[in-house]
Amino acid sequence: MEQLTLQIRNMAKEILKKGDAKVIIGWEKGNFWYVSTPAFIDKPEDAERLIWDEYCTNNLAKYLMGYKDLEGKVAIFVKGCDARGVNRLVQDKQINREKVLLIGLSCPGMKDEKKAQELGENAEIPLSKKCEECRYPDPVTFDLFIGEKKSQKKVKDSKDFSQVKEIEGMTPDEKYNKSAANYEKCLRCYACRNVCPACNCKDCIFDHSSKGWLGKANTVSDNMFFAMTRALHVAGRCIDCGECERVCPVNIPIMLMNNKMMQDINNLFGEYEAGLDPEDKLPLGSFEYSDPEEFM
Amino acid sequence: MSVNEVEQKWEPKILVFACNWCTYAGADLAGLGRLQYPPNARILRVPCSGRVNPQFIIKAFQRGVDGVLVAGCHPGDCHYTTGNYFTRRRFLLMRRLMEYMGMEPERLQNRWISGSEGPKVQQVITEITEEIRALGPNRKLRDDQWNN
Amino acid sequence: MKRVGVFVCHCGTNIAGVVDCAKVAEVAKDFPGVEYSVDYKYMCSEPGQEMIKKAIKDNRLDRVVVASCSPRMHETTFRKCVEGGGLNAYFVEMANIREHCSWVHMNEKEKATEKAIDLVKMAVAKVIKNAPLQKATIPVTDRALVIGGGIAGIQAAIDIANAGHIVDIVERDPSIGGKMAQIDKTFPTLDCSACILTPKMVEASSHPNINLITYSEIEKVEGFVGNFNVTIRKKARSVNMDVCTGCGVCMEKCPSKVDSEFELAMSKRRAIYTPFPQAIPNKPVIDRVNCTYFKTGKCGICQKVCMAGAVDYSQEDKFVVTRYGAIVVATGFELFDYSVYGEYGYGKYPDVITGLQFERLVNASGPTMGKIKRPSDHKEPKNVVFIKCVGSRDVAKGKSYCSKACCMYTAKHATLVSEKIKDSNVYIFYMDVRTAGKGYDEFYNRTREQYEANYIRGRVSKIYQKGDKLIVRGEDTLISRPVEVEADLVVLATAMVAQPDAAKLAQKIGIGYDKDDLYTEAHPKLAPVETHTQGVYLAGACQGPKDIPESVAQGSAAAAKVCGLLSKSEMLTEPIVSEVDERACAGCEMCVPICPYTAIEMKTISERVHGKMLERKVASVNSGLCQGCGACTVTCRSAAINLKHFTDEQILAEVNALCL
Amino acid sequence: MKYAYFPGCSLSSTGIEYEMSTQETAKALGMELWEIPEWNCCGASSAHLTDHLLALALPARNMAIAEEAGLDVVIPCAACYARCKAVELAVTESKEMKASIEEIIERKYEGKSKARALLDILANDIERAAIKEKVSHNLKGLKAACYYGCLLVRPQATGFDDLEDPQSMDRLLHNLGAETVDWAFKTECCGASHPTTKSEVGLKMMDRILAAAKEAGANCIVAACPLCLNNLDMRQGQAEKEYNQKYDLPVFYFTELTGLAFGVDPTKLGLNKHFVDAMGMVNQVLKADSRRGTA
Repeated sequence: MEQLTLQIRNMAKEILKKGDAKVIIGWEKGNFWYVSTPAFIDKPEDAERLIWDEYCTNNLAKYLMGYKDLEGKVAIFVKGCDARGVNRLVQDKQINREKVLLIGLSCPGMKDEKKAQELGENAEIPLSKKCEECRYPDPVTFDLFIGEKKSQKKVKDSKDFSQVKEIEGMTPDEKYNKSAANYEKCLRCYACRNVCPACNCKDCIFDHSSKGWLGKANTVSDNMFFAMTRALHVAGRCIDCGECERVCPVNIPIMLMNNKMMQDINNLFGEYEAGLDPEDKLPLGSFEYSDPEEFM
Repeated sequence: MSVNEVEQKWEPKILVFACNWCTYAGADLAGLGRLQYPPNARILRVPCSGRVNPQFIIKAFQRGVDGVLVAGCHPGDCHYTTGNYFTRRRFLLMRRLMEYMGMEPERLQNRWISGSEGPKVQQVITEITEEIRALGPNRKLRDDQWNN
Repeated sequence: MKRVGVFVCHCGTNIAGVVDCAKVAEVAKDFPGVEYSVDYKYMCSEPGQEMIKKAIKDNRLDRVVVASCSPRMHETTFRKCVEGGGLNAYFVEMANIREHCSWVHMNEKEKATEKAIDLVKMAVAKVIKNAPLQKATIPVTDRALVIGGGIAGIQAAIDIANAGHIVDIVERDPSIGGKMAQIDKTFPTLDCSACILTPKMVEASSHPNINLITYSEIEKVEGFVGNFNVTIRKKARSVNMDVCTGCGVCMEKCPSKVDSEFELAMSKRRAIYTPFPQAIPNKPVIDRVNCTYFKTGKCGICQKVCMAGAVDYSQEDKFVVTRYGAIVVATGFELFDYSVYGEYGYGKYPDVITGLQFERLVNASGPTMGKIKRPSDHKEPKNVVFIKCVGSRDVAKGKSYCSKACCMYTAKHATLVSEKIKDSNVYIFYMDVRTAGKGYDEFYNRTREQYEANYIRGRVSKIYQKGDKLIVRGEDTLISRPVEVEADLVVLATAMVAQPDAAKLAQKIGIGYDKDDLYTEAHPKLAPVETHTQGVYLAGACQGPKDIPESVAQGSAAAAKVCGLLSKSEMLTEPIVSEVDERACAGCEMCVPICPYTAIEMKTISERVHGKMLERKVASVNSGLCQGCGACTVTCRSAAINLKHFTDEQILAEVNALCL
Repeated sequence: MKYAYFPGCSLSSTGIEYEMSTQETAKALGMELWEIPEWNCCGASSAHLTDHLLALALPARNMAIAEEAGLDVVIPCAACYARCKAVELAVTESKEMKASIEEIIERKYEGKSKARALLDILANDIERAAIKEKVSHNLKGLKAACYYGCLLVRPQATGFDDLEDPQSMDRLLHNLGAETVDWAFKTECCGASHPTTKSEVGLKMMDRILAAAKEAGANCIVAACPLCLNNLDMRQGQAEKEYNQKYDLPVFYFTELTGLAFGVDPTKLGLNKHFVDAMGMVNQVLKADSRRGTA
């Protein structure tokens, strides 16, 4: 990866020098060896800060929202999940594909920074959960590419819904106690929303207690309203990058909700994976006369 | 009064979202026909079942209803041509999500009821009321400040 | 704080007999916002309404709840009433405590009363959030457009014109008349089709209120009810209509001959032509694809021979934009292409023809001067086989529906054969005989008994050429025996299907169409000529297979609707429509495809952000098109699009009220 | 090209010429045919009239063995082909059916290994050029009525060509230099199962086909089904007697003609085993060709 890091820096320099883009979004080393954070480079000399290591976990796509009104292009380094995130924003008409320059990197799977923190530098660090389950380590869309186009990481040929099935097996009360326990912890810090490429509303309903959707008080009840509503809002749009769960400060298994939605959409309306093609019809933005009929 | 007295006095509270053109008219027809059914359902009129935002349902449970019925025109009969097809997709998903969170499936139901199906209104509301009564009061998703 | 008045109606004993109205009124006094509450025998009665108006004044009420019957019954009554009381018409809500309460809980007085109280509580909570709404008035352009110059379109145009409105008929062919012009005789009376059609064509063309725009097509339709802006493409005729006398010399002299569409390729026409002798307008057009001059630059004979100097090769397509108040779509049908049927020879046998071709064969002005001769060798056929339901009622290869007219025209064909060819034998393979209609079944019986047509119930499994005969093999399912007929001519009753470009036109206009591209009516029973787009109506076979009388009837029906609309210079629009909060709209366009009325379009707004002007796209609702279903509101995650009078806030208020 | 090969019962008995010519043709084209070890009868005609599940399970076993070997199955016999294709579709369309079949045959069959009719492969897979370059003896002079039989291209689901007017065999023969006639009986049933029990029905059906071929100006019939060929060839005499006609239409397998065109010795193709003399016409054609060659 060191080798690729050099290529990344050179390419970044080139792009900024040639003026192919005004800003470049990538990763740089954070304060700890197990943290790499998003970097925003607008001067060729700063390109030296860019790196590519096994902690470049952050999905960068969402940061494009900050450059919507920039004249000129933004260049952004994309792994599989970042690329799907970009497609999400393109499909939601939030960014113009012509105005972004995607530099593809096939992802070996990133390490779990929390584990790394516990185990220490010379231990064998496991992959982070989102990468464990990732099925698209290679960018599904890009303009330029650095390094091998095919990731060494082996991927499951179909998504694993076993955890969802596990819950579905429980009794209603078991289910409720589990979800209530999860969302008792929720601080409603909205980190999950802020990092999510599918949460790209200009004006989020959770920010207006006036509209009466959500009270100010932090109650399990309202937390669950928040959780379910968000699951419905990203249903059929979630690009499965797992960032929401990764950034949750109280470790709520948020993907359990999103995976449930994905599974049911596949079963009810046919296999669909968001973020692969921005031209797709959205499962909840369309219908088939032949949809399953349960209402009678 | 004591807790079990409360329990005894408890009556299921059921909220019905009815589309103006089919189900609401069907309920009117049930009235004209003097078709008797349990007085537990409260009908809320919306122009189309496609207007019913799943968020309303969660809110209703938070506020303390024991069951919700969302009803509209049969597929193909929608006054607005396609509204109910979107309803169908949304609620196929919504109901699964509710169950997944631990809500008993009987508590959120959907039906297609046309303007000519007065008897169906009677039958459906009777069924649902009994199902909910059998389940007992809903405490799930309940927001305690609305304790009644 | 709003000041709400609650008025509980006894409806005689209809409500009071079960619900304790006095109690309801009493309890309602304590609901938040309620200033005044009373019960009374008949709220809808004159004194009842006066009572409401008075209460509004005396108690300075600004919102009203009437607890009585279904709003579907009296909502308008009470809207007028509060308006009379000086409030906005939409400041009243009704609690339905009759149909939804007293009548359905007759034996549970106490619980019914509780329920009534809840319903009133919900209504109060909602009405407090009701915003004043105004019915907007939009101007109505007193001019109608009829698309399609077949019998349905002609009938619609004539009726509209007779009511004193201007009508334009746009017809894509060089002449009006449509399919009916090709038909020989009409069932069940057997009077000649042309004899009854041409007078109508003439009436249309000579009517002071009707303009024929032939050889033209619809390019674009914008706007909404009362104000459609339609772009019409006038194809280059290459003949100056104003100077052409229609003498026809050019047509005689034109050297290039091509298959005549009107005669279904059973005879030739020239490259400069009128489709048929009684064409209206009876002035030719040049078919540029086949014209030698346009192909090679040489020839020009027609121009030389034209005394009036009407031939003009330099003409180009013209686009005209006209504003219409209403549109009638009467684009008719096409015939099913039976070449998908291998068992009938994929259309490779010359003597297997369609019913419409047969019409031309028996027609006195047709290619054979009305003598029935088969295409291959022009011999008079003795054994004629008719096969019904070719493409109709066939889910596998054709359409699932019944084409309705075939049973009758096949019977008609059978009688014509036995009238014109003595010692001829007619065999008719059928699935069912469907002859519902005045005098229809009698006609069918005559065909069987008097004209001795052999009706064989069963499908044909194979047709093949043997010498100069066509062997038709099938099964007689009534005696379950295979049958084989040595036929000289086989006539297929091919299904009526939508025009190949029907869907394209529907999208231009913004009306619905079904899986077969037939246009969908607003309601199958109660709105059979309306579409879901206000101001657009349907007539004839473009909506579904029809025979002539039905098409004419629907044409007149559509005309009646149009007249109703155009009779006023202005129309009121329902104010219950969606509206967009531009500050909140992120422009994701999720709501756009959901709208069945294409009422939502994206528009660019510019706003000042950190001191610089920026442009962005937001959704905007065309209140002329929006019908207020609210489907869009649910697709909007940030609740930036809301439905007036049924806002999120109002519905939530009702939900909360129910539980408080 | 390696395929699993399912000859089916008749190819080692009444259809021996089909077997011989198939092997020779395959060899010439470099097709490797791996005969399915321990293959069992596909159950055609008898099984699917008695037990739907059995009728699928029988061919399923053969298909399963081929799938284990990772090969598609090539099948000359039309009846065998129809059955094998049927099971391939059955398991891909229904999980339940797949389960119950696998339970019976005690093997997995995913429907990954496809059933392919030999004619389909020769006519549609192999490049036109590849065939043409192998042709050493042009079959000019043959006016063939291509007879596909009733179940090679029917029903739509199992077929690989047009139901009423298939063209695959016609294309193949054109590449061999033969002419083909346009006639209406390509997929008409030859009544093969009737002559012994209801000869008046069976022979009539057959006579129709022969007559039509003659009328269309054919000088031979080319078949793709051992049962059809057997019927049209062996019983042609009976039909001629019954309806006092004279047809003498040799009936070939398309594989025999392909082999012939590729220069294989006629006896190696079993052309000498026919009831209606085939060798006569074969020799004519060969002579004509050599003459053209020398000229």
